[in-house]
Amino acid sequence: MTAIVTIRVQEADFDVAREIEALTRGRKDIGAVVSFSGICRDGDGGASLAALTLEHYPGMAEAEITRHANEAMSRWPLTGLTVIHRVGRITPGENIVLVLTASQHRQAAFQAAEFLMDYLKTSAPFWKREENADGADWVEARDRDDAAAARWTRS
Amino acid sequence: MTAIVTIRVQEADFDVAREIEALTRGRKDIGAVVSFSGICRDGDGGASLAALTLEHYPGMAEAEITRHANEAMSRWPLTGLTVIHRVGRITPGENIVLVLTASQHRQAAFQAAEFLMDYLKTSAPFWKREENADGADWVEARDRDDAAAARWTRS
Amino acid sequence: MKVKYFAWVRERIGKPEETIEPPADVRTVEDLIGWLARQGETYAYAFERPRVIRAAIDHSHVRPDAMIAGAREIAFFPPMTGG
Amino acid sequence: MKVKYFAWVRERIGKPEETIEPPADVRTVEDLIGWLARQGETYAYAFERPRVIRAAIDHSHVRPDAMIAGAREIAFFPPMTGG
Repeated sequence: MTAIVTIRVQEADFDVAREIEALTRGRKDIGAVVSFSGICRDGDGGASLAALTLEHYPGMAEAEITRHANEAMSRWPLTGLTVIHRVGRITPGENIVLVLTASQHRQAAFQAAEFLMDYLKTSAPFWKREENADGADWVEARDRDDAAAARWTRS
Repeated sequence: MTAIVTIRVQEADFDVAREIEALTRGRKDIGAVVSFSGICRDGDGGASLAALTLEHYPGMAEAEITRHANEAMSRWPLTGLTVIHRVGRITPGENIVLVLTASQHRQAAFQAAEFLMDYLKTSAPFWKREENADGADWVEARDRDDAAAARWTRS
Repeated sequence: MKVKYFAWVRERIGKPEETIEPPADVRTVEDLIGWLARQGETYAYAFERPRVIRAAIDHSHVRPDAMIAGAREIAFFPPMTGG
Repeated sequence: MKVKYFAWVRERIGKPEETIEPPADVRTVEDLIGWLARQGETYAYAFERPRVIRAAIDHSHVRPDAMIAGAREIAFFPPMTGG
């Protein structure tokens, strides 16, 4: 059976259950499905967040996610994966990103999902701008995201 | 806000979307939700699997999952977690187990979900019996599951 | 003392639980497995590989050297295969 | 050659894209950042910390020493913060 790879950049929200269904429907060779939902949360302690605005580089965003999806497929025995990244204005409590991985075995599904999230954070061309009571500002990249992505580098 | 911990052993199937909703409804402090669905799959290459029958030790199963849920809550900053383990007869393609973890940060959610799955595999009192065309037999425990669980032992 | 059996231990013994009264010199889980294995053919078959058998006292996993005094419920079963 | 800008690079320059014709001695991405930074105040502001700027040629990440010859589209942006 062929692997199912779905990659979408969209303004609309996603439905985790429907995406899991699309990845597993009619199949009996899948033992593990991992989903990661990244959700917009209110600020850490400080000023309350009104919303995030997600900007992306159309064309490159899809290309970069596809490259990493292909790498995940080559590194782990996956039966399929789904990446959906939202763009536009997103308020606290709303979904930002979905990564789904399906495999015969749980370790492959977990590792591929973590790999994809680490790379989305550091390598896919998306930028977050935060709006709060004081105005709006671009989110700074975090060193720990680079460190998380670096652990997947093959020596 | 208090953490939400849900643990169920049941014959009925579960609905991932509804369980995610129960863990996240009305909250704005959650940045990451990881779900793991363990699914009954057809045999590996050999004889086709007709069904699994899951037996458990009532009372101890819930107690053992609760113990590990509490350990996960103490090791990672989770806003909630859900573990649902089905029992009874389950056919290929059907769900067996669900682990959901919610946290501010993705690493905590991923690690806690893997920890819970590794312990469910090796420590929660459930036993699988496989039915196929040749009859039925109990599934043997796998060394690699013990190895996966051992990595969480604190020295 | 109530004893419970699960999975193939239960199938081999032919019952899911029973009440037993082992003699006073049966002090540990390991002693109890040895004593049970001498209670007939079905028990000998269930406990033929004592190292494979796992035990729990009052819903907690215990090692073979755990003392059984005061236990309300002891369970014997094969390695777990849930998840 | 088409150039695109994203996030605060775009905001500082004040436009999302433009077509440029750098001189022949502008050979690498690093050269191009230096040349753009001299095209006016808004450019100087956008590229004031050249080490922070990331670049892509034809939708692939590239390093500052990448040659720009043959590029159809070059993009400049801050470190990414998606996911």
